[in-house]
Amino acid sequence: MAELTYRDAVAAGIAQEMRRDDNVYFIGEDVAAAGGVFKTTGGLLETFGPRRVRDTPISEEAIVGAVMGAAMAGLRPVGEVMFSDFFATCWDIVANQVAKTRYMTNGQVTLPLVLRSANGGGLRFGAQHSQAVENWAMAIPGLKVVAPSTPADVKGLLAASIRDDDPVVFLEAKSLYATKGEVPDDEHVEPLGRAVVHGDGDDVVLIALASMVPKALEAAQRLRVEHDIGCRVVDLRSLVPLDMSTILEAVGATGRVFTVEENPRLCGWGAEISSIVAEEAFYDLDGPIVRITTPHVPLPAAETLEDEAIPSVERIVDTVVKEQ
Amino acid sequence: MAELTYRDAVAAGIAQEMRRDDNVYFIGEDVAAAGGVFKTTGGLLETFGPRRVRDTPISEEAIVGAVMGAAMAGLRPVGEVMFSDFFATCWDIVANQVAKTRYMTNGQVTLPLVLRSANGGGLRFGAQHSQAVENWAMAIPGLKVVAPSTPADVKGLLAASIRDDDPVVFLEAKSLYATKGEVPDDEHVEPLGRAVVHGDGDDVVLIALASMVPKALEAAQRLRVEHDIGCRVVDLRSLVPLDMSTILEAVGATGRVFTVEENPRLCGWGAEISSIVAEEAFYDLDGPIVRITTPHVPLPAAETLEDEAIPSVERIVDTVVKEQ
Amino acid sequence: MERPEGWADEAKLDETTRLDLYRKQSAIRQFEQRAYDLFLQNLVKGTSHLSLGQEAVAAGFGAAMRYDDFSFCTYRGHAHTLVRGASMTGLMAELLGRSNGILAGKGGSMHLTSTEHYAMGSYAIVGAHLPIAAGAAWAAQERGTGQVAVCFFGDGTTNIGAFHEAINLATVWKLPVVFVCENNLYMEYTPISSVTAVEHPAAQRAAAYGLEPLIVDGNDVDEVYGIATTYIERARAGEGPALIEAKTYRKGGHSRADPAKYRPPEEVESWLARDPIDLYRARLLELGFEAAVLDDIDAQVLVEVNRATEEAKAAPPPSKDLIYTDVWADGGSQWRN
Amino acid sequence: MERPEGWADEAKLDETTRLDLYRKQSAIRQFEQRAYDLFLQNLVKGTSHLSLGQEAVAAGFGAAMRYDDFSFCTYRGHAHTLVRGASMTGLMAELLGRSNGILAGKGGSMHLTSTEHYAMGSYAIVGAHLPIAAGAAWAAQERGTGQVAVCFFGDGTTNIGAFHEAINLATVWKLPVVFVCENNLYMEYTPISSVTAVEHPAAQRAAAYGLEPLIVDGNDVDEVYGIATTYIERARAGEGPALIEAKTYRKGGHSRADPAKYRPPEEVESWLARDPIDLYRARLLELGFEAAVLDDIDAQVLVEVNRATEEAKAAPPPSKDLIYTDVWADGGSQWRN
Ligand SMILES: Cc1ncc(C[n+]2csc(CCOP(=O)(O)OP(=O)(O)O)c2C)c(N)n1
Ligand SMILES: Cc1ncc(C[n+]2csc(CCOP(=O)(O)OP(=O)(O)O)c2C)c(N)n1
Ligand SMILES: [Mg+2]
Ligand SMILES: [Mg+2]
Repeated sequence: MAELTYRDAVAAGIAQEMRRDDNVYFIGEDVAAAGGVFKTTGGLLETFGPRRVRDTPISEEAIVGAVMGAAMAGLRPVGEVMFSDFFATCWDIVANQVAKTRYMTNGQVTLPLVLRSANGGGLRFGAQHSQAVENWAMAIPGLKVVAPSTPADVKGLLAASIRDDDPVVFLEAKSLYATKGEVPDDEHVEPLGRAVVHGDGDDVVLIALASMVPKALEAAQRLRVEHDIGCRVVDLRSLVPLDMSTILEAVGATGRVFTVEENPRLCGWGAEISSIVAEEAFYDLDGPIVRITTPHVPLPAAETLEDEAIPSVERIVDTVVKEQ
Repeated sequence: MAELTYRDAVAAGIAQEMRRDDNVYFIGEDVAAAGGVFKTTGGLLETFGPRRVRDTPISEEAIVGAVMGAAMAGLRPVGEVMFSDFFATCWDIVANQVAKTRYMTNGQVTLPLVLRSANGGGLRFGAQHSQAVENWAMAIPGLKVVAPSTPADVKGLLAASIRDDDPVVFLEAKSLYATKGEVPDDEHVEPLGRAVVHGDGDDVVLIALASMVPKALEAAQRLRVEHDIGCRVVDLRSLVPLDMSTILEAVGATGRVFTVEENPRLCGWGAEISSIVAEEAFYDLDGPIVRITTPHVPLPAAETLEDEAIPSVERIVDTVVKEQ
Repeated sequence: MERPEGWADEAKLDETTRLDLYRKQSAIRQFEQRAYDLFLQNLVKGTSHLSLGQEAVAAGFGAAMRYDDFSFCTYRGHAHTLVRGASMTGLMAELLGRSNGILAGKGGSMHLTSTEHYAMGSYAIVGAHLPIAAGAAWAAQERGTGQVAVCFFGDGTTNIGAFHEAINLATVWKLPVVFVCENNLYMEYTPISSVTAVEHPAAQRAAAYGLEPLIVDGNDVDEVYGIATTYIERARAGEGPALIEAKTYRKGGHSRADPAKYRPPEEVESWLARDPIDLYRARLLELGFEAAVLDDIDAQVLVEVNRATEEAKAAPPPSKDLIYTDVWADGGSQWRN
Repeated sequence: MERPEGWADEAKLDETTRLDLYRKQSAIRQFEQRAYDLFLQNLVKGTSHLSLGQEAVAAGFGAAMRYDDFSFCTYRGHAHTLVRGASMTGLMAELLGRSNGILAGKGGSMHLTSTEHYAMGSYAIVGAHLPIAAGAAWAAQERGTGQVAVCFFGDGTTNIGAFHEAINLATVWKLPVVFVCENNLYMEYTPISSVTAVEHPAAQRAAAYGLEPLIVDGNDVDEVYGIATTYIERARAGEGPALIEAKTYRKGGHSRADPAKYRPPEEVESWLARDPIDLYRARLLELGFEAAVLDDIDAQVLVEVNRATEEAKAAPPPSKDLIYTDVWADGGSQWRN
């Protein structure tokens, strides 16, 4: 076990898989010589050479299209879309081509590919470089959607995503890049579709993803200590596949559900999970299901505004205290 | 009052506004000389001339970008995106530019524009020409989202969308183009954000949009006659603004909520409304909130498969009978 | 435009190749005429896009490709899929939405694919498949398979962003991909000239990517075969991509919904006079081929088309369970546990 | 490349224009140096993109534009917004995230806009603003206002699809828009030459849109002013769009995070020796302008920069209520009743 940053765990995950499988390739803008604008992929070019690790032009459709075509033709490519906001510039290739081709061809085409991207706010980058777009991807049948909250999960889930034979949108929380944690040195692969439950409080369950997990954990701690409210926190880790059985179990154990999500309010994963719970576990519920989200506005840039817009530990605590 | 098709009501709505306001322009692929590939805009070129009604190249980013730039600079343009699936090819301009610019500029920029598109399935066009993408648009703060179910609403809501000073994504249900209804001959404008309630059954409320409205109405009829279940049907008409007060009132009156939506299951508007109800009207509910949706798969092309995938009158009836 | 060195000389084409070119065109023609008949009988559901009149392009390239070269085409893709060897029954049945369709009815006429024959798919959103084809070429390059990707698209496609991104990437990475623009003068109903900054929408843009401007008579299958062979083999030899504009014309409308009234009658007439199959038949006869040999090919094709039609019509619609298959590589569609 | 007819002759520029060009460059330079200092003091939050070394492009075009011509630029847009007359305090305060920011802190450094000065925004996703600028030009054309849209972007932007779509549309519709590619040889950290099919990423693509290839020395403000005037006025006269490639270089990194170590030292040195402001000052002195006059301009600018800095630093952060304003034209953010 070594202590790695979330940032460094990205390169560690890719390197592990490139070493294991010669068909793993990695492309993107400024990813090779410069090691990525978030410095997540440093050293890969040096280790794996300029054929397997390549810089591209600023052509997101070409990047994702090339990754798709290569996956059809025998590679297992990883493409970087620098900021997840830029998925919008290649959404046709992602949502209409990558996601649908296996289905439309009745299984003739297999697309073992990963699209990595820096997701979410917190760096005061403004509305076009800070979006949490996990719900965009979740809304599209045919995409797996993974979003780790710890360095160990970055490595393990990225490895699993690369090994997966389906297209995976892998969203790294840019606000977590500098965070640190223990990461297994050895081969490390975490299966997709398993949520992790922290704590065993019986009062409420906080369901969170990626950047919201550390906040939910801190809120849970404060709720216990300051308000004597027992929480359990579900770290979803992937939205597709979705570990509903773990969620429903936690709902059953607590009866009160709070989702904590970074994306703007409407049609987020919180709404999806809330509505599944309202359909399937209605009689387990002791009260309303509450969603804590960024308000339905584009994200503002200034520090004070951004901090207020994105769910904070404070807001989670206050909401639970008030609603519970 | 004349009887018009849903298709013809499109041209009627645009013509009404072009006549009224010289700044209304209309562009898109094959919309002028050919009158649109769905024949929705026939006659506009002849009436308003080749400057105000123009064919474009196959360049969705340029179409939507031009509409946005023109709206900034004094026009009130309407752009057509031929099939709503193609929003993916210009999603950056729609979701990152059009939706966010007013907010980012602290209100300096006003964007009175409409993006019309043929939405949804039912014509056996396959997975890339049949998507119901209302949830894509609803998930983006800064977009209004309108989806009429009748010819009269096509005209009235399209007129209101054109007059609106905000960007509106106007989704026409292509499976309804051939349907007919009475449409006021005179100036006709329906305010955005008002749902319509049909019926006054006390047992369940069916919440539906666009193509699902006629199906919900027929299902309601059959539920009453065949199963003695009293329904009211809410035709949402717009997702943003959303008429939650009408919805909550109907929830209060019935206690059982069914949403009927065409988009694939995850993160649809049904999830959003269900989760709002589960949060705000929890104590009004007599049982689970049930979502009737297309399954979370790309839409298959063959008749039998498509008909089975999209919610049918049959499925609505069966679901209500079983769950109620 | 000068004929580049090495452009296969049509005068030298051997007999087998010539008959193959004839057969391929005949197959496309008869298949599509049948599809049209079935559409009139209301048996083809959804949309369909014929390339009647454009047969020489798919036939010429099809004959020039190695069996394992990748091909990518559009919704107007019956021809391009057929020439790779895909099952006629499978294709016909797909148009009819039957269980023995090549996609079991799940994809429909706009997504014909036969990976077994390296026909890597028909793409229905303009432009998307150009970068995808580049990606397949990239994989071939890296894996050293010697495969080339051939990517067909229309004139209208030259104005969408993906065209630009794909060709630039292909040149920079020197990918073995040949981009083929079938310039049939029209997008759906709008003439390409009315919305394009240059007269030759592909050829006059080649220089923007450091490529040669290449135009070929798309109604002359020998010419098409010649240029196809030349540039496919150059790509295979590691000399990078090409962009070829084939001038041609569709006899009918854009899709089944379109009577194509927007085209000037003289234009239509002059192109109908240059039907690629009539032209080729005349050339072959002139070169000494026997009419009976050609008739025999046509007859064989007809038998095949008849069989395909019967097999397709006889098959049931797809089972409803298929809705839930093959979203994922595990064969299913579960997104939750 | 030959100088086209009517290209304003720099030898004829009058004194006022020359001093204006000097002042504009000085203002950009001093504003950005201050922004950099404030960044080192950790007062600039988020990112920021300086155009130190590229001042001549924004200054030359800024001077050539009519007050009501529209300008569109990128995240690297301090310069282009300043030259239109936007408030220095407003710009500085926006970088600092203060309530008196030109966007009240809601947009941040990458979205500077001053519609009052027809500075129609800074766009942070590569390529998006090209079609938007074309749209503004379309409105000007239809409304007969005589306005021209000027759209600035980088070399890296020439490989994204929107570039292609926008320029084609602009040509076909003969829109009054001038596209200005500031070729500073790099995208973020990657040299443009390594990922682009042609050497001059804009100029060598002009022909793909029926436009002339135009390259200008982007470090010579007189040259920039000359070509800007020529093509803006041609556009205004109804002669359609232009695509101009200005060769230049940024002195520092792509953004605040970037020490720019990836550039060969000789390359950096040779460009630093061609600092546009040093060059211009030398030229003006040679032409007989007094050093004191230029120093005075610099001093006036410094006063302004100081005032802007103080006013920005003195202002409070924006009120949290602003989160909920101006999603909609009614001033609010309600999406439901
Ligand atoms: C992005 C996108 N925009 C619009 C369409 C609708 N559409 C389908 S085919 C077509 C015309 C394409 O013209 P061209 O590329 O010349 O091909 P052709 O049909 O002539 O073979 C259009 C506009 C589409 N499928 N995708
Ligand atoms: C679509 C898109 N892809 C990637 C980026 C990230 N990015 C921001 S600036 C930049 C480099 C742009 O280079 P260029 O156009 O030369 O402009 P310059 O920064 O040199 O002024 C990149 C890749 C982006 N903003 N948008
Ligand atoms: Mg065409
Ligand atoms: Mg640059």
